[in-house]
Amino acid sequence: MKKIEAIIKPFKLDEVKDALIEIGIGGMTVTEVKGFGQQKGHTEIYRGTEYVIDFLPKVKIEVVVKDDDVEKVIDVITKTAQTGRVGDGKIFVIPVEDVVRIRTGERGEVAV
Amino acid sequence: MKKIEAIIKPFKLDEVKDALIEIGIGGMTVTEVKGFGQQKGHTEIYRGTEYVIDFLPKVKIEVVVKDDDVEKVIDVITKTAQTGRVGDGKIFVIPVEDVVRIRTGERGEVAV
Amino acid sequence: MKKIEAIIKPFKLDEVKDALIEIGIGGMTVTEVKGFGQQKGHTEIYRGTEYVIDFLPKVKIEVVVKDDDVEKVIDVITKTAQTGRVGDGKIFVIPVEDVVRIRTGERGEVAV
Amino acid sequence: MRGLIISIISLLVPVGTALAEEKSTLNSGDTAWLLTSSALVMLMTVPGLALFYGGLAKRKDILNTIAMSFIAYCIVSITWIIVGYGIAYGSTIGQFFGNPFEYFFLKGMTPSTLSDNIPAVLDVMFQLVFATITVALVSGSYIERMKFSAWLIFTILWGVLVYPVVAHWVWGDGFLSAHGALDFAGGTVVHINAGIAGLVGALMLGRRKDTALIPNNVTLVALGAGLLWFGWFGFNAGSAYAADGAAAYAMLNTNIATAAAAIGWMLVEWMHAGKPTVVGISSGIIAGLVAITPAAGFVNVIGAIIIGVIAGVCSYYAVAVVKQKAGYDDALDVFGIHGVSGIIGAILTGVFADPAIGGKDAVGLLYGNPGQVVTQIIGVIATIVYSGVMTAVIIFIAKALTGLRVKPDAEEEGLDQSEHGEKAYNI
Amino acid sequence: MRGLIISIISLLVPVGTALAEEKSTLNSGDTAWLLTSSALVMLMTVPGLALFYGGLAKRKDILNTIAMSFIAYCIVSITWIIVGYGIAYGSTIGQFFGNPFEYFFLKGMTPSTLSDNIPAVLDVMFQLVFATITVALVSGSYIERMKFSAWLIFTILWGVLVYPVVAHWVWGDGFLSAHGALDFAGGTVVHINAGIAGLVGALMLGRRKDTALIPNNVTLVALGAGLLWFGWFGFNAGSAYAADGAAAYAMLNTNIATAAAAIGWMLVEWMHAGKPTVVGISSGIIAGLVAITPAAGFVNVIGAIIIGVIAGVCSYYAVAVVKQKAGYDDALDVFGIHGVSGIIGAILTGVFADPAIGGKDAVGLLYGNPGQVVTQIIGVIATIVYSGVMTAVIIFIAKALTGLRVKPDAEEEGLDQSEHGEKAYNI
Amino acid sequence: MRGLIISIISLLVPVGTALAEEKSTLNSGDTAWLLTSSALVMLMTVPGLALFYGGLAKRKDILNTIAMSFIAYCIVSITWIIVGYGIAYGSTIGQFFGNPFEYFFLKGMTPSTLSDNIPAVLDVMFQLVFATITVALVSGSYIERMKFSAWLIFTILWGVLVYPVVAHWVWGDGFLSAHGALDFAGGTVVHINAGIAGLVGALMLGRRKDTALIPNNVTLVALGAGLLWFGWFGFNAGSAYAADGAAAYAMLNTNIATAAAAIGWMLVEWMHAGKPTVVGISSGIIAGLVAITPAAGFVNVIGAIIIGVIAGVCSYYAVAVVKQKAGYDDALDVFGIHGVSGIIGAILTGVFADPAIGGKDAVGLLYGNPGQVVTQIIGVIATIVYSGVMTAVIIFIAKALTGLRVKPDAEEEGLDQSEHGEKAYNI
Ligand SMILES: Nc1ncnc2c1ncn2[C@@H]1O[C@H](COP(=O)(O)OP(=O)(O)O)[C@@H](O)[C@H]1O
Ligand SMILES: Nc1ncnc2c1ncn2[C@@H]1O[C@H](COP(=O)(O)OP(=O)(O)O)[C@@H](O)[C@H]1O
Ligand SMILES: Nc1ncnc2c1ncn2[C@@H]1O[C@H](COP(=O)(O)OP(=O)(O)O)[C@@H](O)[C@H]1O
Repeated sequence: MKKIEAIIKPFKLDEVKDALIEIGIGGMTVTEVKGFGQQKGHTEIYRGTEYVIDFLPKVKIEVVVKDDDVEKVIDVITKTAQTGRVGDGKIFVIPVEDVVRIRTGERGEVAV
Repeated sequence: MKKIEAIIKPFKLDEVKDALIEIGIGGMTVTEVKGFGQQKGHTEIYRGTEYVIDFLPKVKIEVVVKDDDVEKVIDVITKTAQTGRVGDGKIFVIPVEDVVRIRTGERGEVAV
Repeated sequence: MKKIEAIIKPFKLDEVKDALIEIGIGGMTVTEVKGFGQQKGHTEIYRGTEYVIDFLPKVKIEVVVKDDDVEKVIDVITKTAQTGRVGDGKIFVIPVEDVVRIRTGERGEVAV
Repeated sequence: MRGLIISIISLLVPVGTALAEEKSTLNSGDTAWLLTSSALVMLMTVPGLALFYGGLAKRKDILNTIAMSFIAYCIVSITWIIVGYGIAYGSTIGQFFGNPFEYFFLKGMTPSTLSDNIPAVLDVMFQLVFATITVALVSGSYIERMKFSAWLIFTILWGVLVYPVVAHWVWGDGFLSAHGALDFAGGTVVHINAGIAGLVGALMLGRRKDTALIPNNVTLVALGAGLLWFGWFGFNAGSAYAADGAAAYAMLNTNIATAAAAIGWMLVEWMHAGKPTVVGISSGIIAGLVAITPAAGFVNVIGAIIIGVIAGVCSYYAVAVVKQKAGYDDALDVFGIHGVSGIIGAILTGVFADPAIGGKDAVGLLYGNPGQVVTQIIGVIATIVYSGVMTAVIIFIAKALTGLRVKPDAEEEGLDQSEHGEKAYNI
Repeated sequence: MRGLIISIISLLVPVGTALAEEKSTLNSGDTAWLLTSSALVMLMTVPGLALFYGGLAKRKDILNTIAMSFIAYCIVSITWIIVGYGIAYGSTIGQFFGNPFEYFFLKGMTPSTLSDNIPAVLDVMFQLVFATITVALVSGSYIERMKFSAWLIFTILWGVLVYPVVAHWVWGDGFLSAHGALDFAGGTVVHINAGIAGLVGALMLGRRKDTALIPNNVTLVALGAGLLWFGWFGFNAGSAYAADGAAAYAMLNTNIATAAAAIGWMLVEWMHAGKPTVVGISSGIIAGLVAITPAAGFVNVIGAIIIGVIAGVCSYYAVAVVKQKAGYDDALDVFGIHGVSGIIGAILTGVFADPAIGGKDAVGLLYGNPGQVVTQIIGVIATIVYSGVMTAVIIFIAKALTGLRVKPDAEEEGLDQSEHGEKAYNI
Repeated sequence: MRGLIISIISLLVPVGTALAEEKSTLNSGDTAWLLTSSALVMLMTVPGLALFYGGLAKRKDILNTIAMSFIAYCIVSITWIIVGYGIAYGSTIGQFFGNPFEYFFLKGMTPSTLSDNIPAVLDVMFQLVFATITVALVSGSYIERMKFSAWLIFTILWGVLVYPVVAHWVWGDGFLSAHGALDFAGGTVVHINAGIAGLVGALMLGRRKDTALIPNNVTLVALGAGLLWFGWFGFNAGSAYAADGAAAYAMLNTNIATAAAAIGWMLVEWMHAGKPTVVGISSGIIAGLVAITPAAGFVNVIGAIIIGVIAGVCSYYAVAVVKQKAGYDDALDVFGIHGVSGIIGAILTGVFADPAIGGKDAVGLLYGNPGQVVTQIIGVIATIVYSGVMTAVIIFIAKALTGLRVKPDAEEEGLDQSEHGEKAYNI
């Protein structure tokens, strides 16, 4: 199993979520994060003084899937989260050695 | 070493934390997240219009432990976080290749 | 590739970020988390009753880098985030099997 | 109406001042109450309405929403003393509007110039705060998509060309005043006027990409509703233009109708949608305040309760059912609450006006004067037509000058960033 | 007491109106101040108290907490003009309560009906806002576990059966009034009454699963405390029923006692718990406001300072020490602050009442009238007994009709979700 | 100045009270307005200023910032009735300060003691709220680094040794009053005084580690600005000491100048920094309110607009350009806004004072009296020197007693934790 971590633009969250549900993904976890990257932050001006805000609001989606589903999920996220502009984000694929469903204690792929 | 990531119901946090301490876990990191899964979200009503809130508040606990402790931790979390109802959450086990304690620079298992 | 997860004290964030940029790191993702560890929490008092707040505010920095850069990054974070006092935090190194740049669809090391 | 109020007052004031209309003297008690009322109505806009609207907006648009109310207050404050007050209360030009330059920068007014029982300049001030809130109210329909520069243009034009003209009709020497339309504190002039402007502008602006109403901060909604209710005591009871029994009745009626409307909205929401909400109770409060505005000094408490309940229930349906079906994007329901409850209040004033409360010139259907309802309806229609047409023209001008909507990207990112470059919360 | 106030007033008013008691005439200055005071007291509940309590509640319960105050204000507004005002101020029935139907929907009151120097309907309004806040105050003890429907039932019954009766005793033609109990602005009627109701109800409701008081938003606590202080000037200085020296003294005493109480609470907290907190300063403010309420127009400034300091310190211990030991779950310390400081204020009024301030009928122990302390204690005990017993009966009825507590799951999830289906912050 | 105001008033009051100066009688209308004004000015500090400053502070320092204003209000309330009022308004000692013990605990004042047309104790109260806000204003320069204990010491000393003395000069029988300096509502006494104290103290405290001004909660900034504006109507129009035309003019001028200043700041910020912000509009509001304070009852509306615009623009440059270059760390720009706009307002009062508004003793340069400008400048300089020197001495004493700054660690962690052990938001 793999954990797919995608850092995306916040306003794309709903679209990505809907697309993942459509391909049968049954669960995911979302965190508000701040991203630093090639996309330049903006400046905020208070009382005439400029402050550079170089961390931008992003959303991290974590989905754990069976090995077979990895490519499909990457594909869907890439398509729906893309705007073609800098700052669209990244996807990381991380190995997962085991999964447990707390409610039942089931382990492994059935628990995903 | 492994990182154990548990997504649980927020009100179970204190209980899980206490149980982990009891079995000798010396550190953990907690994040507020939103979860989407089999547990259905609720609707919020503003001025008569219904909005479906399908992401539910969850808490993510991350604990990095020695390989030997993995089963014990899984066991404790499963037991204390369980209510038996949908939405109890998941545990993911992820390999960790190295650990550093920033204060001392120590590496590996001693740093956990 | 590896994901380096560092849990640090919040006020060190700017320093660490600047140091990482200096050594050529082009991206990172930051999350506000709460940490439990050897560092003791504080108590908050409302109307004379004490409440123990054992989770402390921390910041999690995630940087995905090429295998070659791991040591350099660990080094820089350790140095800049260190105050020498309990609670300075931890660094975890986690394997990453693939990276995708959403904007272009590029995969692997070029996408980092 | 102004004349009417004065004649009511003269009935109540003790003998010694019966000559008031012949030779005015300043009454310090009345002046104290009007000073207080002016401050109270000011508070309704800044920060009352600004925070009420801001709390209902999306997180990324709250500051822009607040800025719209704040700047409307500031701009209309200035235009009012240049030409606004003249258009509203200057010598009438064909019963349509007053001489704009009659009070140009308040020329000729000194602290000792009186307007009946109070300083003349206090009448300017009290009327000013009414003008400002009316313009600010409109913004609720336009938020989360309108360019800030377009809003500035709208504010200047609407604050000069629309509000003062309708005020002249009803409270100056205009044709509705001459026909005996009853509007105690501005149901027509303020609320129907703003509600229609909101609706027409919302249609011309078009729908937002995301029309959900998920308040970013309900505590601000509750705070705003509370400040509005508080300030509204100045709005309605101040409109008696004296510290007397008429003012006290207007205050009590305002309170009772508002309470009834909040309960009404809550109950119908509970039955229809399953839960009573704080946003619902707060919205019911506004509906009640709006509906009792034209009636506050004319009806008895039973009339006030009935008007309140009807307003609460009808505004709920307008907002929760009708708007959804009709599909226009009146973001914060200015039409559904101010328009609908304003119309209900205006017409029901013609039904429930009780001469025992408002005097012999304020007699409604239930007390044997069905014609009053007709007069009221004429007032409503005139306001709807004028406000609707003029708003369309003004929005059209703003579009030509600056364009109306921010870029789609900016709308997604939020207007706080695109228009103001700042963020509400760093918490 | 009412009679007393009037006699004080008559001392102060210039000669020309010395006949006031024979043939009333409206005083526009006094009317202006009472209109203002009514608005100020309204602000105390909506949104003052609602936000003060809301800020102290848990994040998941803040909206329910706000809703309890808002709806109490609305419901009691309506019941007051049906029977409440009659029970409090109608012709007495055995010095126990007034004729409930004497002012049924304010029948017979027109704008020109006077109550001494002010419009009669303004007295109804001013007394109404006192009734509403008293009921809302009680909610602070019950939050985070009580069903919203049970609260509605409580509100209706308590607002009719308890508050107006005690008001009749002290301010109407009731037995405490006849015995010369001193309560300038409602220490007994409002605060002891609400404090005891809070305690009894909290005991009957039982403890919450999580009794921690970790305020979700201290800025709202500070805002609420500030609005309460501001509004309290209307509460206390308005209770002089005139714009005169007695009102001014009441305002100054209110300010001084409150400042002293806040400093007192802060210092004792600093010594006892290690830090001075904003929640502590805000709580001290409320304790001081409560304690000076019965005394505001009767004591001199040194008396006011002493009352304030004692109230601040004692309420701190009641809340921080006694409550912890006793183990009842009075969520937001209505008993610890309103009950305890109310009792302190009521008794110390009997000690410090200075005839140079409050006139010859308001003489305390220090000025040679030890009997006043006894009278005060009788008033306190009567209120405690009646409020305690009646609250128990009413809570019992609510339990029978709807049940008292939400389900354990709902309590954990938060009442904002379970009772209202909404969330305070989306930020 | 006090004498001047009274003579203006006497011009406006109807014949029947023309004997006012010979034998005072209480005017209930004036008293009502002064009671209301006192409450309004109280609201400016608690919670207005506290939340305005709190919203601008960093998240980790907001409660400490709020606590500074709250406790300043409480402490100065007490010192004022002990010696403060005496120093300000007691019999003059060499035109420098009044007899501190003349009104020790208000000895000899009863509710029937009059001060011209109002109760004497009401004058104490109204002046008290001015003293409190002046001290609280200073805190904005010192936040995010000053020990809370040091602030308490500062508050006690500055509230006794500085504010009342300057008040004596201008409004008591001091030398500036004797020379005819015009300060309608406290431009010199309140704003320049606080602005200089802020600057001097900020220099002595030294820079914070992190001098960024990134407001944690702009909604509180907007709320605070709104409450300040509302309360300022009491501040300025209350300073007419009557409910009359002078009060009404002061209110209208306050409103107009403030609107003009907000628009001015917004436009210059838009041009200079690229966007119009809500923090900017709110800051412009404060600048306008400050600048019109000394002029409110003396200038006509055109004068008010000009004063407002100049203040908005100059304060913007002071804050955005000068401060950056000069490098002092005046955290919330007390000097840049209150100092700079206060000086502008004081001097321009000498330019624009129009005898048609303020009477024959208030004539400015434009109306043929260039000497007034000189008198104004003398008043400004005297205040700057005295406030600057005394602040330095007081800060020095505080340093000796408790030390001035929290530990570097505590500054990083935030003063909410280090000084108060609490957190603003758990949301
Ligand atoms: N090496 C990295 N490690 C962790 N997160 C990263 C890394 N590079 C980028 N990110 C995240 O992805 C987001 C987008 O990256 P950015 O470089 O701005 O644009 P793009 O993905 O289009 O190249 C960043 O804001 C950051 O959150
Ligand atoms: N495949 C997944 N990847 C990541 N997180 C998941 C996944 N499935 C579930 N979760 C997380 O676990 C939570 C609980 O899952 P849910 O399906 O609702 O109930 P249960 O765990 O009882 O089967 C979700 O809210 C989500 O945060
Ligand atoms: N085993 C662990 N798993 C996950 N996070 C940990 C672990 N141990 C410590 N942490 C994180 O690191 C932070 C610092 O750890 P702590 O034990 O307080 O000090 P130190 O790092 O100096 O030993 C904790 O607050 C927590 O967020």
